[in-house]
Amino acid sequence: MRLREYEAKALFREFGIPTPQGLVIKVAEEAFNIKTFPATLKTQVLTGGRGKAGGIQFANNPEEAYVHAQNIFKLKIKDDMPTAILVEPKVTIKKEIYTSILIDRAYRGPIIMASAEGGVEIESSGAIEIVPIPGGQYHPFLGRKMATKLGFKGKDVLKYADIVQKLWNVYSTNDCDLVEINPLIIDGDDNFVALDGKVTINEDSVDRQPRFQGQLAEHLTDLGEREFKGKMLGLNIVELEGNIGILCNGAGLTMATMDLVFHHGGKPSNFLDVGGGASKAHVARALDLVSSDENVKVLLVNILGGITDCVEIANALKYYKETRPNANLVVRLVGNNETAAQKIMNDAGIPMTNVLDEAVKKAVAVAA
Amino acid sequence: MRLREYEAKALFREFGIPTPQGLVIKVAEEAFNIKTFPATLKTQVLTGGRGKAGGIQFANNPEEAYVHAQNIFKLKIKDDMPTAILVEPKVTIKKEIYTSILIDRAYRGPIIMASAEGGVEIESSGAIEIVPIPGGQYHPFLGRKMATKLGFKGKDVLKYADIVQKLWNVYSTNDCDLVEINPLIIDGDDNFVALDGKVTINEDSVDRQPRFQGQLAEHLTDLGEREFKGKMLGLNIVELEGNIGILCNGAGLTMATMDLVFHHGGKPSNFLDVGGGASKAHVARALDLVSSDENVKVLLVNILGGITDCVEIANALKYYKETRPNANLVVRLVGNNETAAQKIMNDAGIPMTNVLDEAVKKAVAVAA
Amino acid sequence: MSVLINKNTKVIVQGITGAMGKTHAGLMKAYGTKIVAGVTPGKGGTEVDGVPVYDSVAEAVEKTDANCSVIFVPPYLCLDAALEAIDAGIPLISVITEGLPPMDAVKLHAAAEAKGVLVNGPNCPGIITPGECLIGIHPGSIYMAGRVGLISRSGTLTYEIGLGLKQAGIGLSTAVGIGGDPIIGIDQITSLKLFEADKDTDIIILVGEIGGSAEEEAADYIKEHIKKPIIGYIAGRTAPPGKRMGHAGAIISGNKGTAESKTKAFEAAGVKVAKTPSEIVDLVKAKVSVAV
Amino acid sequence: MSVLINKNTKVIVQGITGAMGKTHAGLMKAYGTKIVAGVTPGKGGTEVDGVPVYDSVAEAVEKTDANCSVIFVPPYLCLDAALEAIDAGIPLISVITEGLPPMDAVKLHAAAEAKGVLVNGPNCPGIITPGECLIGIHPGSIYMAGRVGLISRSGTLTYEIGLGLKQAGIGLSTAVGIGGDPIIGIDQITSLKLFEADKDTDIIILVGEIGGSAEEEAADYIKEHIKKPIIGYIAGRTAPPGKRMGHAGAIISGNKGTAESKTKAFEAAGVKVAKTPSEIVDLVKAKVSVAV
Repeated sequence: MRLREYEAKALFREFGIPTPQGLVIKVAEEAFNIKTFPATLKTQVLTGGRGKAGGIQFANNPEEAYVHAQNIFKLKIKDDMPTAILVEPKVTIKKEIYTSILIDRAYRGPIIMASAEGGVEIESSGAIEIVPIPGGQYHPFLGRKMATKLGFKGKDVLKYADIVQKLWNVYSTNDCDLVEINPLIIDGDDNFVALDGKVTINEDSVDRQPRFQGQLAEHLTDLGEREFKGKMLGLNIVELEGNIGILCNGAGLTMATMDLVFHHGGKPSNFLDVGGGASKAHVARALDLVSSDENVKVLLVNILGGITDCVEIANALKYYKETRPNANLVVRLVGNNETAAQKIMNDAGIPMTNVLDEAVKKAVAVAA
Repeated sequence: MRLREYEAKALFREFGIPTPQGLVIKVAEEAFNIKTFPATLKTQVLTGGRGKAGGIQFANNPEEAYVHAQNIFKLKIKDDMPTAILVEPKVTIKKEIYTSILIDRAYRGPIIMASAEGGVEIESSGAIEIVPIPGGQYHPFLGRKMATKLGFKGKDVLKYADIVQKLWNVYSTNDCDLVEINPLIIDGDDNFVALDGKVTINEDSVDRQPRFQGQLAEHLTDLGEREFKGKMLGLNIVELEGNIGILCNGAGLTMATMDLVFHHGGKPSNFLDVGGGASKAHVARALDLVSSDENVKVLLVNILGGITDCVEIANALKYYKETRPNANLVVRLVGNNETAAQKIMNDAGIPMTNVLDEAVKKAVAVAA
Repeated sequence: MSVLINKNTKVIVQGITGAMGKTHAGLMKAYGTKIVAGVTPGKGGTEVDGVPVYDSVAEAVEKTDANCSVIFVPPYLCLDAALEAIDAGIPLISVITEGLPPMDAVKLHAAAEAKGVLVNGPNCPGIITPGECLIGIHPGSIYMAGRVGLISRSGTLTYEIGLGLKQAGIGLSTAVGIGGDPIIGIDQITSLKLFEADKDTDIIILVGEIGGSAEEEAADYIKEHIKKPIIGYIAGRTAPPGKRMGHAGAIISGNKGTAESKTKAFEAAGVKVAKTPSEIVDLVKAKVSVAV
Repeated sequence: MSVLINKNTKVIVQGITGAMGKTHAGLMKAYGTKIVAGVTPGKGGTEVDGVPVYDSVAEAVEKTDANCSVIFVPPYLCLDAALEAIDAGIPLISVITEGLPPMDAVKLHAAAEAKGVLVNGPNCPGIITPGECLIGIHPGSIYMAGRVGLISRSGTLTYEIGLGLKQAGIGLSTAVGIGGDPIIGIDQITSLKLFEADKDTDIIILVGEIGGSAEEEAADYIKEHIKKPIIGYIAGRTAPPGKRMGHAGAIISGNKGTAESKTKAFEAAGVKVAKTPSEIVDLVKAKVSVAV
C-alpha cells in the first residue's frame, strides 16, 4: 500500500528526515491559510506524472493559490481524484539527489539505490549506484559508503549518511517495500531536505504494523474498480482489456490460462486467482466480481483441485447459473472430488470439460 | 556495575517480567507501612550470602517487621551497609528454576544458562543447561528450546519462553554483563515470577546507557576503600593484603610485577595499572591512592614507557618525593624518554634502576 | 533414485495443529511420507492423526532423528519456526506458508545459507517424489513415478503438467515446486544441478513465470553445465507490466522480467520452449520416444 | 619472512584524526610501516602527517589497495568501523581500541568469521615484525629482528620481554599482541599455527594470563600440532579470584581461569614455563644456544 506524499513526509519527519514546512489543504478555500509565497501546490494522488498532468502549480499570492487549488481538486489523474493538496514554500536547490531503499532479488536483500543526479528521469540517467545491505542488517557505514560513491566529501558524507540511516529506520520499522526520496536536495543552508517522498508498505506485512492497519482501503485509489473491490474481498484480481472473464486457482495456472486464451485468439478480461481451498461463498463472490465488468461476454473457469474441493466450485457455479441463467459459462474442472462435482454440474445443466485447451477454445469462440 | 535487587526487579517489571509486589523501605519506621503478612524483609546490599549473614528475615506483623528492619539496617555484610530493605509478601512456590543470560568466552557470545532446580547451590547442582545465542541474535525459539531442555511441556513452554524473551530484552537493551533470576518460581496460580533478580551493567557500556549514567558511584559499595576511590578517579586498582604498594603500566606487566614481588618473598598491597600515556597529574593521583593504605611500607614503581612518557612519571615522582620526603620509593623506569627521566630522578634524589628483578628485590627488602 | 526427498526422508510438520498443517500432515501420511513428528509450541504431548506433537524442533529431532521439516505456521511466525529448524540441524526445510514479509525472507535465507541448509519456498507447494515421499500440498494422486524431473515456480500449473504427463503415461522422478516469492531458497539452478546429477532423471521440465531474472540466470547456467534435455515454459506472456500476478514474485518491473526475455534466454541456451501446457507434454513425449 | 605482516603490508589507519590515531600513525610511519591512508568520516580530503584522509574505507581501499587496517576509533564507534573494513575487503584488521562493549565484540567477531577476515584484538597493542612493519602501539625501538615468535595477551609485558631479549642479543620474527579482552579474533591457537608454518621462526614464546581457558585450549593444540619449542609464561599468579585485573578478560571466575590450571596445562603439553619475565629470556637463550 502506497502512502500519499504528505503521509510519507509526515512519516519522514517522525523519523527525523527534514522536509519543507508543508500545509495540507482539503478544500480550495484553505488556500487562503497559506503564509509563505511563492508556494508550490501539489495534488496528492498516488499516480506518477503529476506535473505533466497539471497537478503541480506555483502561486505567488493567496488568490493565485485559491484558483490553482480549485482546479487541482477537479483534476482526475489516471482514475485518481485528489482529496488533498500539499502546499510547500519554494526552496533553494543547490543539488538534487535520488535515494531509495528496496529489496532486490539479485542481492537477495535490501539495497540502497542512489544517484547524484536526482529528478524525474532517474531510470534513464544511468549513474545509479547500489550499496547492498547484507542479510538485512544495517550499519551506519553503509550510508557513508554510498555517500562517497556519490562523490560527497567531508561533512556532506556525515549529513548524507544520517539521512540514509533515518531512511533505513523508516524502511525497516514499517516493513516497507520501498522508501524513496526524489529529489533529496541540498538547500541554500547546505542542509539535506526531502523534497518529495514515496513510501510503500509491504501488503503482506501490514497486519503487523498497527499504525497502518485498517488504512488499506484509503490507499487503493489507483486501482481499477474490480481491483479495488477485489482487495476489499481478499480476491486477487488484475484488470485487463479483453472480454473473457477468467476465474482460476493458482497464480501460475491463471497466467497460463490467460496466455492460452491469447494463444487461441481471445482476449482475457482479467486475471483472477481464487486461491487454494476456496469455499463456495468465496468462489461465488469471485464469479460476481469477474462478471461485474460489462465487457465480459463469457466466463472461463479453470480449476485444478489440489487443496481445492471441486464440489465447492461446482456448488458456487450452480448458484451462479441459477441467479444468472443467461450468463455464458465455460468450465474446466478436474482433481479433488471431480466426480461428485461433475454430477452437480450435470444436474445444474452446466457443460463441463476436463481438457484445458478444449475449454479455452470454446470460451474464445463464445466471446468472438 | 551491579544493581541492587530492588533496582533489578524494577527493571524486570518495566520489561514485563513479573515480580512479587514489593515495598522498598529506607528507614525502619516504614515497616509499619507493610500491608501484607507474612512478609519477607531482604537487605539490599550487593554482596551474596545475605541469608546466612542474617540479612533476610520473615515477619508476621508490623511490630515484628519493625524489629527486623531495625536490625537489618544495622547489619553490615562484607563492608556493605544497607540503605534499603525490600519487603515482599510470602509467595507459594510450586517450583524453583534458575535462569541467566551472560556472555560466554567459549561460545564467543551470549548464552542462556538455566537449571530446572533453582536455589542457592546452583553451581554445584550440576544439572545446568546451556543454549547459546549465536552471533548475539536472539530469536523466540531459543527460549522454547531451553524450556524443553528443562523438561517443560505445553503451555509452560510458552510461559517460560516469554520470560526468557523478556530477560533477553533486559540484557540487550541495557548492555548487561549478566541478568539472572534465581529463583524464578512457578507460583500457586501457575505463573512464572522472578523471586530474586541480579543485573550487572557492563562498565564499558555504561556511558551509552543514559539511564545508568552517573549512577556508577551508588553501585560500588562492595568495593574496598581504595577501589572505590580508584573508580571515581578512573584508576584501575585492586586491593590486596600485603605491604608493597605497586604502580605499574599495563595490566599484564602489573600482574607480572605482583607475581615477581611474591616470587622474591614479598607481598603486594595492590594491583594498579596506571594505563598507557599517563600524565604527571594522573600518576600523582595514582601514587596518592596507592599510599593511602596505611599498611604500605614501600612504593614499587615499574614503568616501561611505550606510549607512556617516562618524563611524566619522573615529574610525578619528584613531586611525590617533595611532599612526602620520608616515603620509601623504589623505581624502575625504562623506555620512551628514559634518559631525560633519569636526569629528573637524579636531581630529585630518587634512586632508580632499569632492571626489573633488581627493583623488586629491593622493594621486598625495604618492606621486610 | 530422486532428488531432495525419497522413501527414507523423515519429516516433521511445524504447525501441525493448525488447520492447514493438520490436513496436509494427514494427506502426506496417507501418501506414504514418513511423518515422524509434529511441532507446535504449547501443544507438546498431544497427538495429531497418530503423530506425536512436540513443543520444540530440537526435542522432535532428538526423539525422531527427523531430517526434513515442512512448515505450515502463519506468516509472522514463519521466520522463527524456520530458524528453529535450522538451529536444530534439519538439512532440508520446505516452507509452504504464503505471505512471509520480505525482510523475514531475507533473514531466513541468509541464516540458511550461512549454515548450508536447503530451504524450499516459501510460498510453494513443496516437493514430491512420486510413490516415495510427498512434502507440502501437492495432490499426490495426480503424479506418477518416472524419469522426468520437474521444476516450477507455480503450484497448480505443476499439477496441470503432472496430470498431463500421467495421462500420457509419463512419470516424474521428482517435482520441485520452488515457489512464487521473489526470494526463494532452492531455486532453478539448485534444482537443475540436482537433476543433472540424478541418474534416474532423463529429461527436465523447467516452468518459469514473469518477474525477476531467475530464468535468465538459469539459462546461463544451463549453457555451461546441463547436458540433459530441457523443456521450458514461461507463464504470464499476457500479463501487463507493473501488476503483481498473484505471486509476490510475478511482476514485470519496467521492462525487466518479461516472458519474451525469458523465452529468448531459454532458447539461446538450447531449451525447447513450449507455448502451452499441453505442448510441454507433447515435447516430453517426443523426447521420451526418441530416447526409447 | 614473518607472520601476518611484513614490509609489503599496506596499512590504513581508521580514526587517524583522533589524538591516539594521529600519534601512532606518525610513529608507525616513522618505523617504516607503509601507511597508505587514513579514514575519518567527515574529514575526507584532509591530510595527517602527509597521509591522505578519506571518508570511507571503501574509498581508501579503492585508491590505495590497502590490505590491512588499524583501528583507533572510540569504543562505541568501533564495531561500525570494523564492519566497514570487513565490508571493504580488508583481510587483516587490528583493533587497538580498549573498552569495546562485549555485545559489539560478539557481533564484530561473528561478522569477521563469516567473511574469513582476521581480526587482531580488540584491546591489544597490535603486531610488529621488527625492521619491517609495525601496526598498533608497540614501541618499535624496543624490539630487534630475529627468529623468535612472540604471542602475548599483554601489551607492556610484551615490551618487557622484547626488551629483555634485545638486551640478550635475541630478536623476534613477529610479536603478536593478541589482546586482553575475553573475546578476541586472532588468538593463541591462530598465532601458534602461523608461527609453526613460518620457516623463519625457530622458537615460540607464549605469554598468557589468568582468566578464560584459552591457554588450556592452546596447550591441547600444542600437544597435537606444534613441533617447535615453546616457552610459556602466565601472569597473575597472585591475583585474587573475582577481580578484574585491568584487562576485561583477566578475571578468575569461581575456580576457573587460574594460573595454576594454565601452568599445569602448558607443562603437560611440553611447554617450558618461566616463573619470571627474565627467566623467559634465559630459557630462550638456552634454546637458542642449543640450536646454534
